[in-house]
Amino acid sequence: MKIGVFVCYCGENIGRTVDCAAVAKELSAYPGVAHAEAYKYMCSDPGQNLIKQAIKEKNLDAVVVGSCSPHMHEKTFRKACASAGVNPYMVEIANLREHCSWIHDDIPSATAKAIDLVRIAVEKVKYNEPLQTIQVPVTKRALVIGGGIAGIQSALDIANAGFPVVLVEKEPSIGGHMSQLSETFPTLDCSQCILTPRMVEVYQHSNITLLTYSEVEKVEGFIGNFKVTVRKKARSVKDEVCTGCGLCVQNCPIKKKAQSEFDESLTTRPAIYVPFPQAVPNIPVIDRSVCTYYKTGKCQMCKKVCGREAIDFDQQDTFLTFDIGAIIAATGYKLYKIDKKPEGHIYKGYGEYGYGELKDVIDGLQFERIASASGPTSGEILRPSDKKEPKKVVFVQCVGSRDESKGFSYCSKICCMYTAKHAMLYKHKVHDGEAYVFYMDIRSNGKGYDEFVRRAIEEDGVKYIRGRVSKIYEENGKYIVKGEDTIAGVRMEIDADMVVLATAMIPQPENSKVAQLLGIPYDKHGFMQEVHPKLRPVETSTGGIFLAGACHSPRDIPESVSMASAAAAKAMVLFGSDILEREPVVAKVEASTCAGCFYCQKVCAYSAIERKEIRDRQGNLIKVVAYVNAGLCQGCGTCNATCPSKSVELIGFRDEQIFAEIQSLSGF
Amino acid sequence: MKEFIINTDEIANLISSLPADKWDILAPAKDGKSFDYILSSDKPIINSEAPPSKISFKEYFFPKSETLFYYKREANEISLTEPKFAEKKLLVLAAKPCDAASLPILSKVFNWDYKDEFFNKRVNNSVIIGLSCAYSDESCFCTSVGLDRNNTKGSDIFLTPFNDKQYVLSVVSDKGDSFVKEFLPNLTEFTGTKETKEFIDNKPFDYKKTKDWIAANFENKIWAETGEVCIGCAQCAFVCPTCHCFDIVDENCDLNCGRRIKNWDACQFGVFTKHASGHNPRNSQEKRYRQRVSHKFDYYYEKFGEVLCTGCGRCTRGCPAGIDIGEIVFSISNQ
Amino acid sequence: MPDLIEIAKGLLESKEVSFIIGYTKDRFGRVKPYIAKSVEDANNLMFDHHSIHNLAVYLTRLKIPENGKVGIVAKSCDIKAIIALIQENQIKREQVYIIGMNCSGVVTHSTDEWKKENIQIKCKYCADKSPMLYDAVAGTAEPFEQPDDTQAVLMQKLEAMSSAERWDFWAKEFEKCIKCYACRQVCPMCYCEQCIAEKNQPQWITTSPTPAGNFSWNIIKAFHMAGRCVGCHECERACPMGIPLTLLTRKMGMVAGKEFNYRHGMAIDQPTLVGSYNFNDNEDFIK
Amino acid sequence: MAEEKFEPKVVAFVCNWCTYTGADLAGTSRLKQEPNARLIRVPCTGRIDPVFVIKAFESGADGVLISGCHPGDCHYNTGNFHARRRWTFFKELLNFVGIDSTRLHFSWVSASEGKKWVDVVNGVIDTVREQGPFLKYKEIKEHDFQEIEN
Repeated sequence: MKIGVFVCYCGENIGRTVDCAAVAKELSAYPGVAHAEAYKYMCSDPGQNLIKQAIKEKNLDAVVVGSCSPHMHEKTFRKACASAGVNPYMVEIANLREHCSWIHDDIPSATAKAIDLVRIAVEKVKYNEPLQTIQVPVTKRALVIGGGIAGIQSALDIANAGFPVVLVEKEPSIGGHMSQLSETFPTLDCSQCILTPRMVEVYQHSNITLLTYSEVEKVEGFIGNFKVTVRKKARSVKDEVCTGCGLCVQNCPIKKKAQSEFDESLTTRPAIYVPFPQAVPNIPVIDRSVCTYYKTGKCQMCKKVCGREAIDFDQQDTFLTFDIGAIIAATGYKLYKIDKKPEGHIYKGYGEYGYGELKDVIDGLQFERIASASGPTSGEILRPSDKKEPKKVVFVQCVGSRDESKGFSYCSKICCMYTAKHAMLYKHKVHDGEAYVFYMDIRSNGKGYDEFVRRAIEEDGVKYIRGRVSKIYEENGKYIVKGEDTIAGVRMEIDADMVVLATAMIPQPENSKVAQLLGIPYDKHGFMQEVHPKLRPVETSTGGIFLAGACHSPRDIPESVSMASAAAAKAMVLFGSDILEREPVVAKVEASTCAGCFYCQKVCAYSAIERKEIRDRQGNLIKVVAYVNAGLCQGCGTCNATCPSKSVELIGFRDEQIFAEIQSLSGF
Repeated sequence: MKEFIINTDEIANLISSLPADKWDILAPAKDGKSFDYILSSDKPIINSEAPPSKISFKEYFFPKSETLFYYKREANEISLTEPKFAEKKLLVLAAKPCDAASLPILSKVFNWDYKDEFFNKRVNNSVIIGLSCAYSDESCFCTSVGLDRNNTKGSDIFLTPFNDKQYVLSVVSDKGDSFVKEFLPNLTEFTGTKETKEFIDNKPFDYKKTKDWIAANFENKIWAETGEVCIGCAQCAFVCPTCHCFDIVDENCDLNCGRRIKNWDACQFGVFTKHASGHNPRNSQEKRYRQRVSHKFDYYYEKFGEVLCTGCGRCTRGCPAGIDIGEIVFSISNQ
Repeated sequence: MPDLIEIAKGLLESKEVSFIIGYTKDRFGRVKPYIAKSVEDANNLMFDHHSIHNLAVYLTRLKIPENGKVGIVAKSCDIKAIIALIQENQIKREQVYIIGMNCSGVVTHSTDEWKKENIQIKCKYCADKSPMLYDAVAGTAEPFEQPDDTQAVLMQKLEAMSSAERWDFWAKEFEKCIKCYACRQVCPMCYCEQCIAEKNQPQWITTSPTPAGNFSWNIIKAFHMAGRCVGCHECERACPMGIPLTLLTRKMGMVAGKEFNYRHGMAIDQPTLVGSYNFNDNEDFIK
Repeated sequence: MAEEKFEPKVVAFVCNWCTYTGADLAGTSRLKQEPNARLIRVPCTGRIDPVFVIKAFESGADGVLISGCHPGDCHYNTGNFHARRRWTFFKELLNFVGIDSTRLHFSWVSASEGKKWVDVVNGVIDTVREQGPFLKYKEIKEHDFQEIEN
């Protein structure tokens, strides 16, 4: 092998403390080195030309550049070498700047170290092999999981760009939490008025396959080449014939057994129901857990009234599979329920606030329904217990948020804003009412947000008290809210008619399950994890899977929408080419020595290790060995280090290469 | 054969009188449970009833790892140097007949075409004092391979216990003769008669018949039956006084220097016959075990006129899988 | 309780298993591994204090057909190895019929006399004298006098030493090694087709039985056992040079217990220690 | 004869994404370091096999440092978690055979911890310098090659 060594002075950056000419001279006599020279700026055009020229003149097979960090110019030099006919993976960089000249003062010892660093690279490159980028075909169809505003936005963006989208929603209708909201901050425009057209657009879009009341069952494959199985849960109503006339719903004799999910349990719904009037699709679903027919075999009222014979009591779950190129997870959030016995054993809950026991202690989404024109009170502020107008309402922020001892360490981000909105809406509707807000800090950093909060305080007279609430209890028909005003330094007791708790946003409970299906990480709260918090906020560590909305962290509507569009853009970047090029730094299994212990599979974070049967010509099983799916492998090499027999090797960082690097140190 | 009487004090004197810069002394010493040959000038244990050591003394003649030459690269020039050979004499005291006999057997293979200088030098520099053996267990079968407890094959001098304190010293070779003349000039000549116990072989076999059977039974179920239990380690070969396979490898000390070495190897290893192509002619333990028995009792006999075994039984005693080579050869010879 | 031979005969007669890996006595009374392939063979099976070999090693050494099944006679310490092999995908549960033996302790070497000094130290700590995973059970467990744990004493002594003294202790032990690989071949958990010691591109472990080569071999072997050793002590039994190998594996076992509260080979569906992790694993040693 | 100051050889195996980049940052920030460490870049701490450490000592290292991403920061999600388990065993094993924590060091250094990297690397070099050359390992290695120098 003929190796060329090129030492860069980097102006004076390297040259000041490293005698670059001496490095080149020392290396020129080193076994395997056919050419060595130093130059002022190797990354400049003349510098690159020097390399190209030497490659041609000396027939070099490999190149080592002693320069700045490989994170700076590895790509530059690889490209230069490739253009001169040397495989780009036959190039190694010795970091003489960040790891040598910039951190040392003494010229002799820095020069000696520089020689070592170049030698290490030379020894490694001797064992490099020409590699080709991995080319993966791309299926140009996206899967969006979750039909809330984030999922809707992603689906519409991708569909409008001309790519097919499969949108999967586990509830009977898309719309998500946004459809429940009354008005939105800071503009106070009607949530449904802005959302419903989008929902209809999704339904009618020729590029969107909408699967409601469905869940993702299985995800196989890798970026550009996923195979996704979706379970379409049995609706008991044939969606292809139902016209959405609603006769079945009106005639269902079960009226009060089931609590309305849409109205946050403030009302009831029939056994056969459409979640809300604007639901998309407007097709009912039978809740088999309350339906009389499924319990006793009698009734069938819905079937009798249906003119289209759309009711199918025997309907089964069906499974649909799709070839998918990119996946966007937009599974959303839910509110932390704060009963005495909260769900999820790890949470301690807030029993002292009486939620679930005191009827007029409600959470934010329940208040949204009360304030909503389409809600149970048609937008009149009436408290749930006796439908009277509350004259004094206390709003409590940070219930479960920013409270590691009983809830979660994180800030739920939207509560400051929606509490201000709630208090404002209340004051707009109940002019003689008093509104109090207990807060820790007000976080209103968004366009027009702080002005909005100021308006609530200054124009609408909402009383903000900085402090925590210790207890809420009933006394003489009033709710006594005990707390503290930490600014005035006094204890507070407010006899309220209604209390609204701004409870923490937590991920949907299925979030971690979906993350596992997708093979992406999630944090200890269950929020899905992005690959880089700054520079790759919507990408996950698994190629081709992106995040949108509150499944990633608490966020409001504009943030969810922009994240959704960003995720859509990432998917479309992928769809922009027919072939995906990937770095060839992936693991490879030597089947002849693999003992099939599958420890590699256990340590793989990407599910990239598969099982392959080796059979003889008669079909007898010889053994089962590991096999690396190069599409999924990200090249960390943990499998390589874990393999006891060293039957897995990470291309580009093979054992021989690292062995050579270590051995080259024996002389230093 | 000249015979003398020697007492334990005289043996002790001999050991202390040998100049330590010229002589190493190898003798069985009690190391925990087993008797092992130990290089030492301490009190050796001369006990004819002791069991054979766990590992034979062959490593003092054919080391487990031996440098053949060193290489060094300087500026694309490669230079070779020979290892230094320690020209020291070795006295082996109280060697079992089944150990002493291994040296003439090994000499044949180390001299039939290429003369193994290192081995020959070590043998020539040594004096072996054999000791009559009064031990036997189920694993021993020296009489079946043509030896016995008083066999002097390989010994230069041979001791036979006479009474509690005295041994009859027989001079076996010229090397032994000059050793006695130099270091034991004042011994009294022995004229009486020695009494020794008879060795009872539990599994006597005729090694000549065995050879024919093996040659005719390359395919036989006995190989599979033994091979399936054999776990493929080299315990048997490495403790054996006569197994002599080695592997030659190069080993770097750093990028620019290294050495070529000869290390013990064994036919029971799966990689022993593995070709660079990946093909392995002895690809099962059955074939490897057959090789071991065939080499010892057929091929070696065919080539050198004697079996590659002294019947010491070490391989059997130490076998983790309880395989008894004597029993196998016994059953073969009775087929 | 049915007798071992009856169970074995039944299995071979019904052809439920193609053979049974067990123990037999040779004509001198020495106990050795034995493969019974017929009902007649089954008469030769036995089990006693001298049934020391961990026969689980044969489950990966012998060819077991894809849908075949074999029987194995196993003490509880051997069953741990079988469980571990199932955990590590080397064999399927349905491929092995475990004849679990109620065990009353075994001696250190197969020819040792049954007395306190000769009992294996592992028997002292055997909390599972009755099989924990089996298809049939035979034998009776009798109480026996516990051996002294001389190894624990040595362990404490070593731990109290300075690093340099420990180095010297091991340098002396490792120097004995002749690289016969009996420790590896006898180990049921060393089932690799190609040992790292046999891989020569690159040759991480020097093949020579010299101090440096012996050090790297013995250390890497012990490390490969970390979190995987089931504590059968077969390596030390097989070592012709008497190197106290189980001191190393026992140390690794102590780390697994102390840091991760883990023992390998306890349940077939238990996640293995190597290959899993906990966010809160101890990292005191990391700056 | 003036005694030459012993300069230890330290080999550092570092992950590409955190520690290598952290060391880059130290360079960009011109934070001075002792020149005794040689970095070997691997993608992830998960890639570092204990045989690397053994080989480094065999190749004459007086000390070894292993450094990667903090838990939760791994570029490959979980590589450092598996590495951490591996090292828990390996450092105990090496300690048990006489190679203690003055020779084998571990750290988490993120891409933003240029200063920490400097402290870690200088700390390791100083500790190893204090211990002196790793003669014990050199002895067993040189046993095989003692004659070559002559």
